[in-house]
Amino acid sequence: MSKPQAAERINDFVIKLANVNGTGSASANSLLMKSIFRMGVPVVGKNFFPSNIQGLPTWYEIRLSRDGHISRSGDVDIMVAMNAETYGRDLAEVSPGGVLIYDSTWPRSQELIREDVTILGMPLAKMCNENFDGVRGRILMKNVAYVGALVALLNIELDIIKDLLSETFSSKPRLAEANMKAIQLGYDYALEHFQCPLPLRVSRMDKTAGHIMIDGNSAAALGCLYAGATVGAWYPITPSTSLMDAFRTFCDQYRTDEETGERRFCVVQAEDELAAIGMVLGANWMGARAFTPTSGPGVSLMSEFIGYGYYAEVPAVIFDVQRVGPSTGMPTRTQQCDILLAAYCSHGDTRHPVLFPADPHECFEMAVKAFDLAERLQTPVFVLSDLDIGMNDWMCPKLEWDDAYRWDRGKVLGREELEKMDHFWRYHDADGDGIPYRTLPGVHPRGAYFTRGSGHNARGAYTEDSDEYREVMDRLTRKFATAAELVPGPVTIGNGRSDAAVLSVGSCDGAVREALSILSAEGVNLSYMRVRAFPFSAEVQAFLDRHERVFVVEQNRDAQLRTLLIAETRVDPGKLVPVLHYDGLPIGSDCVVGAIREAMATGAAA
Amino acid sequence: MSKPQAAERINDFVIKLANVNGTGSASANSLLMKSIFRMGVPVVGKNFFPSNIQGLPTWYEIRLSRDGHISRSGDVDIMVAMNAETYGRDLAEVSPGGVLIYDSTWPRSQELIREDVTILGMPLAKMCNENFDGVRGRILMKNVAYVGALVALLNIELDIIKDLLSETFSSKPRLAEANMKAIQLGYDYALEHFQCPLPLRVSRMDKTAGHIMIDGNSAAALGCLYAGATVGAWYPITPSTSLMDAFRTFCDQYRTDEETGERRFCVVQAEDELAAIGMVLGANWMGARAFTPTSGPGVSLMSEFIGYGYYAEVPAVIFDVQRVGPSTGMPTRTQQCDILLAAYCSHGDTRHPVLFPADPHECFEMAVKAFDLAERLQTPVFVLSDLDIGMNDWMCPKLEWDDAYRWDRGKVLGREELEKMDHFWRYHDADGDGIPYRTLPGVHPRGAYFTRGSGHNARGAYTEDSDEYREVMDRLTRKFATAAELVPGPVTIGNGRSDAAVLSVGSCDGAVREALSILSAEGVNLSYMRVRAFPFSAEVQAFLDRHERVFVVEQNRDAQLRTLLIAETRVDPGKLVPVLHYDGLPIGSDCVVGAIREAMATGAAA
Amino acid sequence: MSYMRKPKIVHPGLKKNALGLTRRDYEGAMSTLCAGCGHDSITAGIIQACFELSVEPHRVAKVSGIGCSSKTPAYFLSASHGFNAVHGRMPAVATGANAANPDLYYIGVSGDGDSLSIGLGQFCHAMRRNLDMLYIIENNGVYGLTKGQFSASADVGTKAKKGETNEQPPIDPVLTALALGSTFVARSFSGDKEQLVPLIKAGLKHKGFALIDVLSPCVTFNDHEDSTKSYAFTRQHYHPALEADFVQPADEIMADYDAGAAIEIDLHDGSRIMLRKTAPDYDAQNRGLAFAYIKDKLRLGEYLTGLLFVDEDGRDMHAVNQTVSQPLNSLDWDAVCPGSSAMPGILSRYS
Amino acid sequence: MSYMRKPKIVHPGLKKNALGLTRRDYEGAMSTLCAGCGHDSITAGIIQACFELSVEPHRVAKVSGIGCSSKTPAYFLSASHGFNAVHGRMPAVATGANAANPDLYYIGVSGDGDSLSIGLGQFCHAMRRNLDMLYIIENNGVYGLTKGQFSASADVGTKAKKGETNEQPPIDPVLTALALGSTFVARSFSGDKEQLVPLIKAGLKHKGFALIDVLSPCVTFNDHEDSTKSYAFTRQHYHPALEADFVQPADEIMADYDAGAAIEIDLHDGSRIMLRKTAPDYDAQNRGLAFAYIKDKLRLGEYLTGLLFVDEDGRDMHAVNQTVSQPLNSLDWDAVCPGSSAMPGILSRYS
Ligand SMILES: Cc1ncc(C[n+]2csc(CCOP(=O)(O)OP(=O)(O)O)c2C)c(N)n1
Ligand SMILES: Cc1ncc(C[n+]2csc(CCOP(=O)(O)OP(=O)(O)O)c2C)c(N)n1
Ligand code: SF4
Ligand code: SF4
Ligand SMILES: [Mg+2]
Ligand SMILES: [Mg+2]
Repeated sequence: MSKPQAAERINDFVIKLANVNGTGSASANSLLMKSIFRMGVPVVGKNFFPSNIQGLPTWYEIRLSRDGHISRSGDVDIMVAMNAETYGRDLAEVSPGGVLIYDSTWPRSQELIREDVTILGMPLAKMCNENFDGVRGRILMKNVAYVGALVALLNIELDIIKDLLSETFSSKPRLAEANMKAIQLGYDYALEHFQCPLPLRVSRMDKTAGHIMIDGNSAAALGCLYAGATVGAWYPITPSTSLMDAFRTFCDQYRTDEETGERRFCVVQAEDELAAIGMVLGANWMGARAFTPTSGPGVSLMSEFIGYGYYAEVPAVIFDVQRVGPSTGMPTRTQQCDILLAAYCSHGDTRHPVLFPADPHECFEMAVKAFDLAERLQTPVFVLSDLDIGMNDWMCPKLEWDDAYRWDRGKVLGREELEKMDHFWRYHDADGDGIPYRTLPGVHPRGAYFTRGSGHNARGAYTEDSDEYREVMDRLTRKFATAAELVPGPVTIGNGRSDAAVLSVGSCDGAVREALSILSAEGVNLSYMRVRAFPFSAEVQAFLDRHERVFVVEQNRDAQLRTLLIAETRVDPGKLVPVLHYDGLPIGSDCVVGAIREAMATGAAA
Repeated sequence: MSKPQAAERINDFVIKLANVNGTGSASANSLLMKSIFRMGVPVVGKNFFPSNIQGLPTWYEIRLSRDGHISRSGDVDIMVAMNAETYGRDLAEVSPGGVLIYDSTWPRSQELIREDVTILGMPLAKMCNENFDGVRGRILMKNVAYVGALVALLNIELDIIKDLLSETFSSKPRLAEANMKAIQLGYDYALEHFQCPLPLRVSRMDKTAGHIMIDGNSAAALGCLYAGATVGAWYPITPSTSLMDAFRTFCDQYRTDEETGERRFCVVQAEDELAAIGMVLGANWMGARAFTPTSGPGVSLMSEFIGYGYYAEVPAVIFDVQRVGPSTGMPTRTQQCDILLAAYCSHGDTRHPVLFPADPHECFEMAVKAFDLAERLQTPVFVLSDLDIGMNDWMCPKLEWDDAYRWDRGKVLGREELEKMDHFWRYHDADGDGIPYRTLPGVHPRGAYFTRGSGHNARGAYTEDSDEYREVMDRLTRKFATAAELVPGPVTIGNGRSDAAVLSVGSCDGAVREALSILSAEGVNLSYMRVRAFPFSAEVQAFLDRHERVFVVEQNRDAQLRTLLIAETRVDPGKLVPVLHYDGLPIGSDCVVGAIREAMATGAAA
Repeated sequence: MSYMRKPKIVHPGLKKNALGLTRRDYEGAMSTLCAGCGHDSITAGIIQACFELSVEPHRVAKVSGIGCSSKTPAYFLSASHGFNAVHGRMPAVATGANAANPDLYYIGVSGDGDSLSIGLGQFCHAMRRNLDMLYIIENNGVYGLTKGQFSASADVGTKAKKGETNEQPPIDPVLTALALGSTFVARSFSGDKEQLVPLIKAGLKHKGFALIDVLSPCVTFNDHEDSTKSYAFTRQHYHPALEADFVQPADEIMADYDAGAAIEIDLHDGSRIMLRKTAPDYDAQNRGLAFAYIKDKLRLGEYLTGLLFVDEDGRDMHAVNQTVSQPLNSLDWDAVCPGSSAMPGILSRYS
Repeated sequence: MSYMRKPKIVHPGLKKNALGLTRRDYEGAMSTLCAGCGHDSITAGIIQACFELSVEPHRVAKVSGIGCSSKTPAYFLSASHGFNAVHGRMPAVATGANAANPDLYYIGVSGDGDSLSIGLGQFCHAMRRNLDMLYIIENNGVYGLTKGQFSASADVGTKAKKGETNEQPPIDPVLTALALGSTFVARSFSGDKEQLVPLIKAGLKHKGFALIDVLSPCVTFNDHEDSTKSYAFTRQHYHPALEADFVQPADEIMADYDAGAAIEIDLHDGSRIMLRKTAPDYDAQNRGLAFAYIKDKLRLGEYLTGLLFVDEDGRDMHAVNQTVSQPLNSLDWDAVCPGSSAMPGILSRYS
């Protein structure tokens, strides 16, 4: 097969694996990615899976980036095409000079050939049928075998794979062995039949030391564990489900008495999202840290109760792992489409603090922060993650924990304080920061009050009086101003030119950073701000003021972050140029570069 | 009693009646207002009632305005203080020179006296106890008796009262008699003991001819009747409940076969608001015009389904009769606090047409329009009324109906059309206006498709493909642009100065108009635009462009209309000065005048 | 009760309970319900029961939804915290609160609209979880607060104030509770303090979910005996919103009858209901047979009252979860945060 | 069937029904469920029943919620309109659709998560209204689509793929339906076509709400016989999201047994359920006794299958509402708009 040979590219290419879901491919692909990570090479994996359980196409994309870029590049250099149904489009997607590997057990249609792609066939099914027994093993091991081939083709160290397998199957050495056998099968076949390694290959670096590969949902769950959350209530919904699964797993290990089996946590699988948020409010009212993970449809259903939390001032932490909307949308695709919903959720005048993590590391930190804010501010706080962050494995600096940290329970009056008081007024602004004092049930009769979502006055009593009503509402406005000082501030990079800059949020970060470095190489140096919370800190206004034109990069159709910026700052909307990506795949740097290049070329602000 | 005598004021003052709810006072007060209306005098009645059923303070405010002003003036010229519990504050509220009437059966505290108010006592309870039997009659007739006194004091024609009573109790002449007897009791007592008429009094005019006194909910219900809505689904919630009550009453009369009793409508009392909107979507999917009336909490609960309607493109009409939020708030007070919620309701990128009636007359017209829009645009449409419009009686021009009107069912393919087609693609933009064609179940197998809220392509098939997903979302953006051309345009008044103008919405209209005439008398002439729908028509942008500063008057804390304007037009936000009223009482002209005077005095835009 | 530093000045002759508190210490704010509303009688029953049980008031958590009935927690136990949730969602709040601290007495008060319409799902799931709480439905067959629409428990043939007749078969909370696994199911009547107070006490003491369906007449929206109804009815030209404009002052309806006996109760609207107390030999342990028997009586137009089913062996939510005995809301920092030392172990699986 | 202008080319030997249609005319799109999923067997049952009843496909309206089960209406009757609602809210959509046009056959397909958790309230209220529809719960005791959490119908002691054991007592749709007033209550098993197809036909023909609870094993998330489970279990270092990464290809589970008899069915996870068919002398007319009997059998670990209760005299939503017989969605303009001539009469009360 004499094909145009790809130029040598070390540690800087994309492998895409096309599979059928339910065949065990995700585990195999994850093994491959992990092994590259252990080679010290920065890597990122994106899983594109269907909203069903078995039998539909699924893809896994692994990008190796020596420079540490974490967004999608838009290219596919090596395609492992295991799904006959999508073979045609998978082949078409390979970049010129790339490589395609397929299962040659069955003949491949002659039409599906490309001159500019190296096509490597290996009889995976046949090999596995010969070497393994049982349907299960045969299906599973096909995937492991192609990983073995890639190990050879990419020059990955076989020992790393061995280690990974024995760690993974530590309690079942027989399974480790079977897997290793499959690896070896693929490895040997590749060595024997193909020219190994490929010009695209892996070479040891030391860029992953001090890093981990973790998904945002696990990291957020760890944050909940460390923040001392004890009650979790939820209703399963993709892509948030793994957050509660992880929390439960961590708690089983770190919050369960080894002798008695007693649990220092309580996870309630609610009957729906309305119930889940009600439980969270009830538990927080009782003084436990409680949270719920959900996604867009769940937030819609929680709307009424979230307004209750705002007005009755009950803490709550809500993780919205965003997926593609509107409606039930595309549950297994990513978007940042609940920004406005989170900020203004519920009827009436309401507004909620929202944290925007950009990666799993921030999921961890912001989860902890969210509980502190919720209790300090006595209000529901959103952590707005997304499917890309939540369900994909990201390379991040190791999570660290400062043992000096203590939870901020906010203004809670205890028994002694109540004993000394003549009266307790629940909604009185004693400190002028808009934040009243609260009491917990069961502590002291003098702390008793009736929490309600209907009209109440500063003393906590029922009211229908105009002035009393307004007094509380105005204090809530002041409280929100206080919130702006407490939430995490934005991250700003660079002293770029003042005529233009970029502002973005959450999981766009990687794409924007890569885009900036590409543009910078072209001589276009732009400053960049990533907002990390709503309400916006003062720096956000200053950044907007400093620039004539700001590209607002976000992953939704309606420019929701841009809307929030113009609604909540004094910026001239004409300055804000929307850069939108909303097709459900994680945004790539190409989208950002393209939009900015074009706009800079045409000159004046849109 | 020599008190400072009020200057003579004909047909231009405010009567406030302070009662205990559950005593029958509302009926009596309504009788009083109706009689003034029949004297040809413009009048408006506002009912301030508690969120309970019996025993709490309730007020009714009647403003007579020879000039036809319909908002609250902020004054109280005559107070009828029937509630001992609120006597003190009721007295305090009377404007200097005003009159207070109270029940002198029991002694009144000496402290509760004001030198600048004429205080008239009449032993109402005593009189009624002597003249009527039974608890019920005695309580009820007290109210009727003070109406009798007011008839004498204000110089209302007794015959008008007589007519009203005999019309009201047409089928129970005995009750008409009893009521008339009570009127006469009060009337005679007043003539005998007080100087009648007062300087504040009523005199016949001819300004109410061609007008009716109607509440917005009844008018909206009439709109639903005339628009041919056949399915109504709802869950009771103040202040929307009377809309469905009225619809049912109208349908009982105009949609029920006299012989068989068969009904050409179906009203379903749903188990909650989630079910109500689901029923509305189901019925509209089937091709019936269906609607639901609700208020803020209900819309929150409907959020998920409303996003479904947007994305799956199912018509629906939702009346949101706004009350005070957030949360359960003050259910019997008014606000315009669901503007943002209605515009962007649900997770994901969603946006909905919203109509903003300013009075019952527009409730009628816009109800009809809403069904046309919903079917033409195949999307949920909000009619955003409020408690003030919905539950108070407003003087409006008589409703008219054009028999040439026919409902616009939008793009629905029937059996013949389907017979001729090769295929039917549900979400295909055949006409370039963003609006696809739909079919109804049960008509033809070729029209069959699967309506879903999950990802679908232009053909109506399930998809998780990025391009197919985006194609539909982009068409929805185009459809919304089409909506801007179809919705009712704004109402604009005057060629005022270009440095400043006023923009407002809905039930603020009366207060703004009165404020403009007051300001005009002071030499400040401002143009005024009332927006009547979202998305905003092109005129709105033009109006904003034409003025240097625009006061945006609305009844909520967070300036929601202003936010929507800056989010959805190209206006410079600095131009838009918020004028906010959000204490739960209907906005009065004083609030508008005050804010504008102050801003005009301080000069530059805020 | 070290808290009671400034004891209310109480009549020295007032009866005291084991805590030295009087019945007045269990009262709340003044009721704003209609005079004669059955709900107020239930409030009195709760006060009585808590007083007699010598419950520490601040160790009670009161929860409710929205409705006339749901307002009543403000009218008892003013020294207890209360949570007046959104409409129909009290069970979820109670679940979360109980998850955080099961050591309090939970008293939930709801209406038939609140629990059987909008809140039916949550009501059923709280029973399924055997949440340890007393759950009282103040059942009047109407939506009182929104002025008299039929609720899901309205009997077929009931007439509304506006004259409509309900034609839809009712949802019976007792049958529902039996089907959904409630471990304590009782029915009573607001005017029968003799029966109600002991049931409330038993419900409070029951470990698990205790439902008491209390028939509780709405004086206002069942207020349409002939003369009345015609009054409301003939005011054709008034708006529906005025329908509750007049509320006839009424007296509480009382009932007093013996075990096994039946009694007919006249309601304010002139209609009657028939109550029958369970006989002493009634078997409250068999869910299936209880259902069949109660259903049978309902067919005859009789509401069986008393403790209808009880199962003291059900495991509550915490037993199922194996929660530690110390309430979660009182765990201290070290008990919940694994600290930096645990981090390497956790992270090992991510590298 | 004038519509069928371009008839599909069908094998001439294929059996035709009274409309001249073959079974293929009742099929839908290709299923995307796991191989061997019980839900696919139910789909086949619906196709068979509609074919045998000679229902005109376009006179059927298919409604569902969200879940693997709720996807299935796409897999039968492609010539029928379908409405795939949001999760748990299909009954409301069906109610509105039926209000607008009761002349179609309504087939609702739901899951145990969809109907017994998030949708429990709507499910119950549709029964209360005696909505004229066939309502099938494809009951597998798990949330299939979200990867195997226990649903509210999971039996105590069931093990999840992840190894957890369910400890919460289940909600039984049949007992619930009996308590909530459903007029047709049946249970069957996805693999028992002999029993299922006639029940579907009977349910379609029933005037009112017909519930069929069909036990329908999930091959994927009950897929944890020993060897398997240990495989999943030992991959400790993988993320939970990968738990359904591998799905063992499986065969449909079949059942065939006689009236009155019991049969033990082996499920994919190695557990068993016991089904018992109602005996020929079973009395399906007494709601209370049916409840007691079914409950009793459940206590013995037996699921009673067959038509368990039926009441043909219940009035459906339209009978209660007295709706005109012509469907509301087909009324013409003059039948709904009173026109200008009615206006003066209407306005008289407002002046
Ligand atoms: C989401 C929502 N929908 C509707 C309402 C209006 N609402 C208030 S109370 C009530 C019904 C109360 O009925 P019930 O629970 O039987 O209590 P009752 O007043 O009869 O004691 C309704 C519908 C509301 N507050 N919130
Ligand atoms: C509002 C909302 N919450 C959660 C989900 C996620 N979700 C999809 S299907 C499902 C459960 C389905 O279970 P079941 O009805 O039993 O169907 P099965 O897949 O078992 O057939 C859940 C929780 C959703 N789509 N919408
Ligand atoms: S309306 Fe009925 S339920 Fe409400 S307080 Fe009055 S009597 Fe009681
Ligand atoms: S996951 Fe279970 S329920 Fe879903 S398709 Fe697969 S076998 Fe069926
Ligand atoms: Mg009630
Ligand atoms: Mg299921």
